[in-house]
Amino acid sequence: MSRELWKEMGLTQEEYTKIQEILEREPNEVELGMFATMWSEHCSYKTSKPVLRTFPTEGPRILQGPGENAGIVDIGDGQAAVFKIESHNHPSAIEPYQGAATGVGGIIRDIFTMGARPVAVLDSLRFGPLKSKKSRFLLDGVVAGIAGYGNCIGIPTIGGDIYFHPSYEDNCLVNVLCIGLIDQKDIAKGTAAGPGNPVMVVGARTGRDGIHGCTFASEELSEDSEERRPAVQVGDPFMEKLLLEACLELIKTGYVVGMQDMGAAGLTSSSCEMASRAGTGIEMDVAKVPRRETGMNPYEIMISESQERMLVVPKQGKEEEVKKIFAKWGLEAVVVGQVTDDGFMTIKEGEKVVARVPAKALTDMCPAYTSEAVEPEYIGPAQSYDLSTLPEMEDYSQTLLSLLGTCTIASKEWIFRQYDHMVGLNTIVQPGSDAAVLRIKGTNKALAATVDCNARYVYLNPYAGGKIAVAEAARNLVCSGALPLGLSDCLNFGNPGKPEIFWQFKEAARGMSEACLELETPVTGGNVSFHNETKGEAIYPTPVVGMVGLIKDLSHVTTMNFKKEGDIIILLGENKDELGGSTYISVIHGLEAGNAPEIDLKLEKLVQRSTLELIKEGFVTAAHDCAEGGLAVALAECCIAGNIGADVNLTDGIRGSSLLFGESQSRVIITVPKEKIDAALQRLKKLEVPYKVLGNVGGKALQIVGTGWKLRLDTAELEEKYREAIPCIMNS
Amino acid sequence: MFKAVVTINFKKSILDPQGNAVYKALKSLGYESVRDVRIGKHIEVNLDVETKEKAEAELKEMCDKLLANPVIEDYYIEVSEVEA
Amino acid sequence: MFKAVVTINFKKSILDPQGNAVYKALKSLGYESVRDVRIGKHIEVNLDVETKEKAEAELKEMCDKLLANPVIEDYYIEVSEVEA
Amino acid sequence: MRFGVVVFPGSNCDADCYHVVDQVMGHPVTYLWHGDKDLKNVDCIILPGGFSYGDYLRTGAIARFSPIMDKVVEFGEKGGFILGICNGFQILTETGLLPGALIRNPSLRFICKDSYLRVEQNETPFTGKYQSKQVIKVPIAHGEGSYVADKETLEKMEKAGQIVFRYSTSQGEITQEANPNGSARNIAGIINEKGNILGMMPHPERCAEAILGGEDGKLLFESLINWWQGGKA
Ligand SMILES: Nc1ncnc2c1ncn2[C@@H]1O[C@H](COP(=O)(O)OP(=O)(O)O)[C@@H](O)[C@H]1O
Ligand SMILES: [Mg+2]
Repeated sequence: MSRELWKEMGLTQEEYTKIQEILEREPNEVELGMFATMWSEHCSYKTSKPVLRTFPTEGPRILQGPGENAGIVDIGDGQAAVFKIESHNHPSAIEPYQGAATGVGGIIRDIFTMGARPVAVLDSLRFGPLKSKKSRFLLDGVVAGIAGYGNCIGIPTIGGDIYFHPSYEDNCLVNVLCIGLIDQKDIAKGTAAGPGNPVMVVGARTGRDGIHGCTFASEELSEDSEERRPAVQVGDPFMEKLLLEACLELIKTGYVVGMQDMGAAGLTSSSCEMASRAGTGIEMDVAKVPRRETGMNPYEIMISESQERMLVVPKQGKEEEVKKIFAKWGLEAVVVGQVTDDGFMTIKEGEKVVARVPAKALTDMCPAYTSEAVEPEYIGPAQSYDLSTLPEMEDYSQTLLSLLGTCTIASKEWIFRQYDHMVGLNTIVQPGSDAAVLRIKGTNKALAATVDCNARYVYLNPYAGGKIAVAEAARNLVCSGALPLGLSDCLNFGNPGKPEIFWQFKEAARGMSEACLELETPVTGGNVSFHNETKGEAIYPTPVVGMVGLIKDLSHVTTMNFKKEGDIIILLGENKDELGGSTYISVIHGLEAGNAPEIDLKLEKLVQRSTLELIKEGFVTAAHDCAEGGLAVALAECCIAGNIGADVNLTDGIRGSSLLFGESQSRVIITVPKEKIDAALQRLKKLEVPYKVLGNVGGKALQIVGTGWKLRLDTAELEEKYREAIPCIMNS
Repeated sequence: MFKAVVTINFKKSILDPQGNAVYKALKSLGYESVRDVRIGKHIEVNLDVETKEKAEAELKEMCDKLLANPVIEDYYIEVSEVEA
Repeated sequence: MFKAVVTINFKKSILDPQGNAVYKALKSLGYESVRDVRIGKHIEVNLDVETKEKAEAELKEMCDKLLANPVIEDYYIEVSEVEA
Repeated sequence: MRFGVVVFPGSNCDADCYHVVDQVMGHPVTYLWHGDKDLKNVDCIILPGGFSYGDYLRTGAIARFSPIMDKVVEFGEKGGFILGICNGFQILTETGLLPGALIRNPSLRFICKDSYLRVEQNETPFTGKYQSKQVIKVPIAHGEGSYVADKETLEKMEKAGQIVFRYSTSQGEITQEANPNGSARNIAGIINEKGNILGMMPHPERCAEAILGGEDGKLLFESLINWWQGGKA
């Protein structure tokens, strides 16, 4: 074996030695390729595993935690929600349309692999500022790609989030969450149990697509990456739609023992993971795998990442039934081997054995790395930056308009208008509110979903930022009337080999864990994307949180738009004199400094619980959390969405800028009808949650009066700023 | 005036979902003799430049920049002079 | 074996949205000399038939039936013999 | 009234149409598989939205050759009711049951949003329950919904009252700004001469329940059922 080969494949000396030990001989090329892909960071989580183990993953509603293709939470009545988030950052940076499209395809497969019907997609995006042509090109392509795939397959894209920041200029992030619905009795798993059962490849044919996609995802982007472009694949949403229908039809027959999609590392990962979970082995003949191209060798077949394929282990004797179902949908289903009891992956080409490796060696025996974690130097100075001396802006109205016109805050309509967010007839709260809401037909329940992460907070204080990401997601769900159930996270970071990056990673995870425990939202799965850096510059640490909640009664569904003249506006939570990490100091003062906002999880929980209680008791006509841009932006958003004004008095002893634009956590705005206000206030007192009556809904302007200052803007003006910002840039 | 015809196809190894679907449709319509279908783009650009060389150079640039996606596509340019 | 190249374009009377968009994009990239852009399809079909005439006839039929929509499109077929 | 919803490979609003007929209207409905040739005795066929055959080549082009389509065409020519929504409309134009064609939106982008339509023709089996010139709110969701036809055809349709819906402002004005996709004469939906085949880009099935934000689409189904039961348009 040439030294170069294992190196070229991205293995280290230590890993190579370990492979030799496991096999007690030299690996051949096919085996080496299988190890290299399975032991890549992307598949093995070799660096992140020790940290991920610290996440709370259990709870009364968790039916499936991390380890399967997707997590599952109990939503009552024998039903469950299946969900998972995935990144497709590197491919999207190189070919935005196809990169994003195949990212959508991949995560959808993870959901129907479990037997669930996918019912919604959410996308979490990060780009450089839109003044750069490259960022506009990427945004345009990524959104079109998500739309192209999701719309065609007929799964609504019901929400997402997006931030623009220079740290993403060369490393955009494209994370996609998919949610599915299932009857608990139909849950399928990715196991290859029962020696003698056949192993079948179904769906698209195998080509030389994305050879080494996962090793590619585990490297920094460089000029070289352009050379690696064949790693980018073209998605075929039509094929996936057929695959989806065929797989769901198959699951219903009860013939399926296990099923798994072929994602990164294709046939290799799907087969050895299924065998490893079941403690079995698999023997298969690559010559039987249907191919699209001629002359493919076993190595290429084993690691190809051609899309829209699945590996199915049906019960013995049901092969023909499986074929019949796939044929009905115009798809191929071919027996390529069978489950064995020897624990080995035995790969043949015809009669010849071309690889023989213990399944568990590929999935479990990759050396784990405990990286060193060192606090980066920027942290100290950033956190201790004195923001109290910032000049106070005189014209708060103008400041509010500037913030509303900042792409990160402005309306995301330009994006979600391109997504079919209605197909399926379930979307009862469309994109534009805090969380999207899907009814569950035939019940009186609904699901709410959101994705969130303010990476600036995480950059300034990973521990607090991690907590906030979880808390904000939960808060968004609560504002829609939902009880948060669990989350799937996508941890996007730089190169973990750098102690500073690893520190960010560890600290963020620590914060997330604490918040998960306190808010009772266990982690059901997720994804890690490292090496998001170019020329040594890492992205802001971005642990995206995708969270799903349950609305027990359709009457609890709540939206953020102010509804009725005279409704009383109440703020739950506390205003603080905090400007650290705010959009305000970034946009107005050009600063990325200060500490992240404080977060007290006990208070957070109390605010969330109180909000939900009041919603359930029928007091609340609108609810919205305070996020980027603070209280003023939150109020403006409620006015714009409701096309109505508001009169607000802010009389805290805090400077105007902090009061209006500070991003203190654990705050929610609600409105209550006038006739219910006394009872509502009593409830709030009883709940012992801090609150303030701010004013009332009405008129055609948003007016906020403080001590010695006043802000007043017509809702029409607010709306124009808010709506036009992104289209103005993108359509020019 | 020059007329440039640019033909853009997926690279050989790249999946062509459209071509595939049309191939199957033709087969099911009974065209047994069809062996392969690939679908690409045909772009006609009229250019008001002095020389054919200039037209070709500009077109190549346009392809690299905008018209084609070098990650997954190949292109082919043909320029001819036409009446203005 | 014959290889047929079918070029499908919008009829002159139909506004070509893609061509339009590309025209504008090229202009904004500074290609002042561009006069007109039309975008159509380029379809390659490999056919296993005996004669060129047969190939042409089959292709014409395929176009009329499926490949082109006569309401909005014109097509043009070119057939050449290739190695099997 | 018995409905049949055709399922093509790639249809994705089939279940939505089924749901509305079954759960909202309470009428019998069945799926019609593209590979079958049996119309199962239905009284109205719905060609649903989606991306039949991925919309590869041209929208609706390949679907038109499904075995069931021969029967659908025959059914339509004999006067059976056919409702083509979105992709279904595109398929109807490909078969020639309806004139014209649908091409890409000038923005080249997919558009999903509520649109306002003015009911231009309420003397059809599909629109009898609407007022003439009533403005209704119905969502669109398509990338290729720009209606084109030659001038002669357009004139003929105008004269014969075949233009059923036009994109309008919320006040019912027919303006360029109200036209989301560059359709000729703001056309959103048309009917054949006989009046039994309706094609439209907007999705009435997406606004047949209040919880989804509106019920304007429900009237279309009600009109049809009413007509069938012998009520007048
Ligand atoms: N990339 C996106 N795709 C789809 N919808 C988006 C996207 N980004 C934002 N949205 C939608 O816009 C609304 C506002 O988003 P955001 O500003 O992130 O809200 P919040 O701060 O409450 O989380 C949400 O309804 C969200 O789902
Ligand atoms: Mg929010």
